Amino acid sequence: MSTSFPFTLDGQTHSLTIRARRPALVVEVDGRCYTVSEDASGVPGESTLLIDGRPHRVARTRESDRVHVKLDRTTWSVAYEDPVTAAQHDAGGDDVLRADMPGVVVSLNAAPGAAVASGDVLLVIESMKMQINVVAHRDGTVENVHVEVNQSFDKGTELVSLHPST
Amino acid sequence: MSTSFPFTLDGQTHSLTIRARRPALVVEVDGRCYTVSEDASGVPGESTLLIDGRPHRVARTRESDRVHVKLDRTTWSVAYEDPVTAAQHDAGGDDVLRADMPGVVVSLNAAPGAAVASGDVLLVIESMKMQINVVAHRDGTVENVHVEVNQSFDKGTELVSLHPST
Amino acid sequence: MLDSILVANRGEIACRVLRTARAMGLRTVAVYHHADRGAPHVSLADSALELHAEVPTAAYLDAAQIIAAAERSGAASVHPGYGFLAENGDFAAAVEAAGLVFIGPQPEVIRLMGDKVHARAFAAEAGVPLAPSALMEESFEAFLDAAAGIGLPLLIKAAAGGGGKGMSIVHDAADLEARARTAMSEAERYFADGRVYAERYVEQPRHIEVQVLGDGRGNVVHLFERECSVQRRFQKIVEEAPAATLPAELRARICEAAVKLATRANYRNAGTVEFILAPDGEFYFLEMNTRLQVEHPVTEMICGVDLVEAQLRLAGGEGLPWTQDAISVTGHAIECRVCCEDPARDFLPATGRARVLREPHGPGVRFDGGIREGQPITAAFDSMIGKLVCRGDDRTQAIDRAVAALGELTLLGVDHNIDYLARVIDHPAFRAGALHTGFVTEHADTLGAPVLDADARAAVVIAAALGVDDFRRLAYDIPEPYASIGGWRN
Amino acid sequence: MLDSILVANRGEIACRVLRTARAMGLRTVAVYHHADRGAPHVSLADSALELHAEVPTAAYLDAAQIIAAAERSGAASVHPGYGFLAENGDFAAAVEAAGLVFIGPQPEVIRLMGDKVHARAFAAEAGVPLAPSALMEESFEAFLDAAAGIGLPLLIKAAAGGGGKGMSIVHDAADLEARARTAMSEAERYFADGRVYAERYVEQPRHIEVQVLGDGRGNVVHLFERECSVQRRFQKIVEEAPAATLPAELRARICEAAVKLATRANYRNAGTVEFILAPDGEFYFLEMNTRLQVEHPVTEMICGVDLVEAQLRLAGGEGLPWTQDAISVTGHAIECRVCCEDPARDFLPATGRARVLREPHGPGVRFDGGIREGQPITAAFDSMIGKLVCRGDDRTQAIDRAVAALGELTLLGVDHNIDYLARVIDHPAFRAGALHTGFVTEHADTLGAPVLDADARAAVVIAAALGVDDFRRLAYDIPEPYASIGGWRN
Repeated sequence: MSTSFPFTLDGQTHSLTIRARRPALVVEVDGRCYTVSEDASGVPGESTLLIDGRPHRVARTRESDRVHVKLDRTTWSVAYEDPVTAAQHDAGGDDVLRADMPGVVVSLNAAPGAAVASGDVLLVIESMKMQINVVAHRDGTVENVHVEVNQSFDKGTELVSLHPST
Repeated sequence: MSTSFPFTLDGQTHSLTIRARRPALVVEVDGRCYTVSEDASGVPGESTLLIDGRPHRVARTRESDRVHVKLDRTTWSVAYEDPVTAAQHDAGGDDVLRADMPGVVVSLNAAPGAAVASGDVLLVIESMKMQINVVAHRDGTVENVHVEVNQSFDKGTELVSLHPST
Repeated sequence: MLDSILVANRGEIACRVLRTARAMGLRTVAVYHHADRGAPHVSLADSALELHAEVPTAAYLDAAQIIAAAERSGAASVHPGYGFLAENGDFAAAVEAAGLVFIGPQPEVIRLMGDKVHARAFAAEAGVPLAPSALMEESFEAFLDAAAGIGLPLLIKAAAGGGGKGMSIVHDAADLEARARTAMSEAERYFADGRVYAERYVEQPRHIEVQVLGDGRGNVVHLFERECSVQRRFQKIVEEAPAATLPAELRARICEAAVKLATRANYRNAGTVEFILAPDGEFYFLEMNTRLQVEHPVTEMICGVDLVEAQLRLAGGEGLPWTQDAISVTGHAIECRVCCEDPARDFLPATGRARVLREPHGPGVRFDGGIREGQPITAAFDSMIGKLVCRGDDRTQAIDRAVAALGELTLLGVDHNIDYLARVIDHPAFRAGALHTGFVTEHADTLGAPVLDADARAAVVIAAALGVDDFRRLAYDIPEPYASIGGWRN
Repeated sequence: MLDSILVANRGEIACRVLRTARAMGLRTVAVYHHADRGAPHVSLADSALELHAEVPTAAYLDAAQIIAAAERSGAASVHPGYGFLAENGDFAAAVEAAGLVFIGPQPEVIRLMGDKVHARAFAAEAGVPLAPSALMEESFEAFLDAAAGIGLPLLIKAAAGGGGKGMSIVHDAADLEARARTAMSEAERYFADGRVYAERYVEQPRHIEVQVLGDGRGNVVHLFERECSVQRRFQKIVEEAPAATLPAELRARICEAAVKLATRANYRNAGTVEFILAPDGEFYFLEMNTRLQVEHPVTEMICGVDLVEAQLRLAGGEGLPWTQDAISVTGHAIECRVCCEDPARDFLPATGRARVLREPHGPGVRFDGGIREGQPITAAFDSMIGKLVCRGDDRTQAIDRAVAALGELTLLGVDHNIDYLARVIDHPAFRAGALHTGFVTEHADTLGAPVLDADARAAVVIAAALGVDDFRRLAYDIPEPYASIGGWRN
């Protein structure tokens, strides 16, 4: 319960910690506690957020290590790097995209040499009768595509590798 | 290559067969052949469709056994029942939703007794670091939810059952 | 000037009122039932309070909860929109008793106009023309005699009525008694008030109404007329301003009659006086609606005004925003009500989900929407999900723009009347202005969906087939992107 | 009357032209580069043809491919929009040589006005006031002498220029020669024409321009003026009509000068004559743009006209749609250019993806958009992705509506100037009408993003944190719906 999450706004990093979940959510930001409740509007990414009883309109979308937020009438971009991603970054581990479960390749959307942006669909795989988009986790250039259309693969198979970050 | 697909528009069923794929797609509808090419616009569900060289604007969305289409400036709803679904319907087999791969339950959105509509999210599972929505394949009432939040499951596990169709 | 407002409504009218209030700098509060938690009006307000009720509509009819919400949120005023509590005099009185400003007329004026029998008597005293009629004052038998004396055909209406409920047309004297009894029982059931009255039924009538604004101190202006003759099931679906064709002298007399009635009622805020116009040029008082109408945007477009702003200024005590001389008409405007219903099955309301929604844009095009892509369309609320309003330099341009915008408006996942509306306004009789309230019945045979030839049907089913993965894979080796991922966003 | 049209452009202006053409019943053809295949203008046309080019902008600059596409699609006319080939006289000539109608002025008029030196001479002959200037006619040395003789500060401009390129202000005589050489080399690079000229730099100038329409047979009308004084990097970001403050007599003289120039040029179709207005009330010819301007909607809103419709009618040979007397101004309109850029870093263009896009609606609100939710924003094209245009009964109401609509407009996934635009038009100096082209520089210290206190910063990071699944799961046991599914639709 006392994990601390770092969020960076305009170059200044704030530390968020969840202090209570019942009866109400309490989030500590830089040592000050705020009571938070959220009424998800039913529209993905939109909600009414109550902070210490004050309502705020929120629209947001996450893009790899950033969360874009419209809070009331202003827009913000907040950086967040989760510990796993951070570790991968440190190890250069996000250059290779691996399958975490078996499946079959439905289509390939990126060829070696292609410039891709974070969030771009690199390939579509099928599993559980569902097509799942496999997306780039960062901007970069495709180094290699290790699978072909209709190819089955096992968990752990390398799917696509991006050029190491420069 | 000669599988025939039945599509029903305003009560009248048309039989579609793919007659050629190269150099151009040729689709036979009720015995007449049409040359078809499609330029996916990049927006999901939208395209320019060329039939015998004539361009049409298309927006469409599939909802279980129907495809809703806006073709140029008019709206249509076309029925299609794929062979697997049809067989399941005959066997009552779509009353039970099973996992096709292992995973863990992230959240449950439907409780026994809840009325659900085709397309409603019944539960969210996680696999391959992705949350995947498991949706109702038909309108109905939830009979039983066989899993709990955070529960891991194997392929083939019963997740949710709907009341048998009446 | 008001500094804050609670909008006691939902859907497009809540959005529309909230937008003007925001532009005027007011703090805005929305209310919503759980079923509407994802609705656009909830997002548009500075804050939103949930109303609790088993049945969704009951939430928006719960005066006590709404007033409590206004007090809790500190809102200084309440706008009722249309429908729900908009013409409930007790609600208006309760809002005022709570020390809040009700954005609408005085409670007693709402009650007067809500009772059709009293409203008719009041109109008669004001010198406004009425169709020959019979009231049920003494006995049922005396009413039948008096009604028979008017001559056929006859219209029987509920005294407390509205929306076509308890209404019946009598063409044959033999049916009179039975129809009257049915109307009384319907009136009792819908309005808890069994009183009915009969009036001469005008054949091929046109519906003409006049927008008025009053300051509650005896000053009234009108903003000219609207024509709402195209109706289905006694409800308007296409409205326009000014009327399709109306001699200047007749327009002046109709507008004058409306002002006379509103002035006599010492009318406050926005209201509409409705008339029936007979083919012979005679016009008769129908009723007065003591609220903003659904079709108010056509007046806004031709007069260049914002009626909600006028309402808020009047409610804030600023007095009438314009003198009569300052109000003039430029161009023509048409509104089409976009409803989830099946025109081929007697306009039966439809349910589903707005899986794809693309709103039209462009010069002279205004779309007052009330739903969001992805939102379920249930039977809980009215089937109208938005209004397309188009302005043109003249009627033809307004129609042309509306036809093009209806072609652009895309709603997939629920049956709707978008294509039907395009056929109505593009119909030669509509373009010629040959309107009356039976328009859609008269032209039913030429307003149906076009019969497609084999090639056109093939185009539709091919377009559909390419949305089915099994077919698509066989055709291209590529499934539809996103198509099989769960949720509504295909 | 034209029966079909190819729109040789992309983005918001292609959408805007296509919508009017559709409403007028024309068959419409779009062209697009592969990078734009999902763009809205492609969907709006009856058909769309792909243009092939390595570099996306090159496709829209490829006159031969565009004319071939028009011929292939059977389109009878070509609308160039603005930018790209809109002011390329050779393109206009090639369109006409192919037997198609070019929707714009005569090729020779485009060429005349495109050469700033010739245009100035032509304006002088027409009796339109010019700022004192020096041309490079004989030697570079003679030009430097003449320029020095005008007095400081000086503006050096490219003869073939536009968009601020090759432009430079000289405050110090010692800089003159170096600046002139730099301008010449920039002009050579951008326009393949190294000619430059110098003119007196008016301090605190206002940018006033006049919309004109001509029939090419000597008849010209004006549709009053627009003010475009709020600029960054020599490019307009906020425009309005009528001008913020302008004495009636001065307005009349400026409009008259514009008509005089256009009449002398025997101007055909829509054009704009731009002037610099000095604080002392003197005004000087700047240039004439021989096309539809980005900011044309503010004129449409106050004059109640559709300028694209007027263009199509003129191109179809119908003559001027209005006499000068029939054109009048009602209300006030403001346009804000929505750009993907970072106002905090000198308006550096930004790239990304429009992951969430919610367009504003409401009375008096028009959003001319050119992108779709999900669309990538690349460096390939201009950073402007749409225009918010608001009308009001007066300037204050237009500003109020625009501020509210900017608050409603939501674009997430790429940096943009939406909040900045709201701060500009809500600034006391803007509201007071104290405008000049240095406005954003003068008020830079009060136009920055607001400094948030600790609680406000906490609200932002809490709102963001709840969009991160790890945090959310710890807080609620429920992840954000849809958030982790691939693709742009979070």
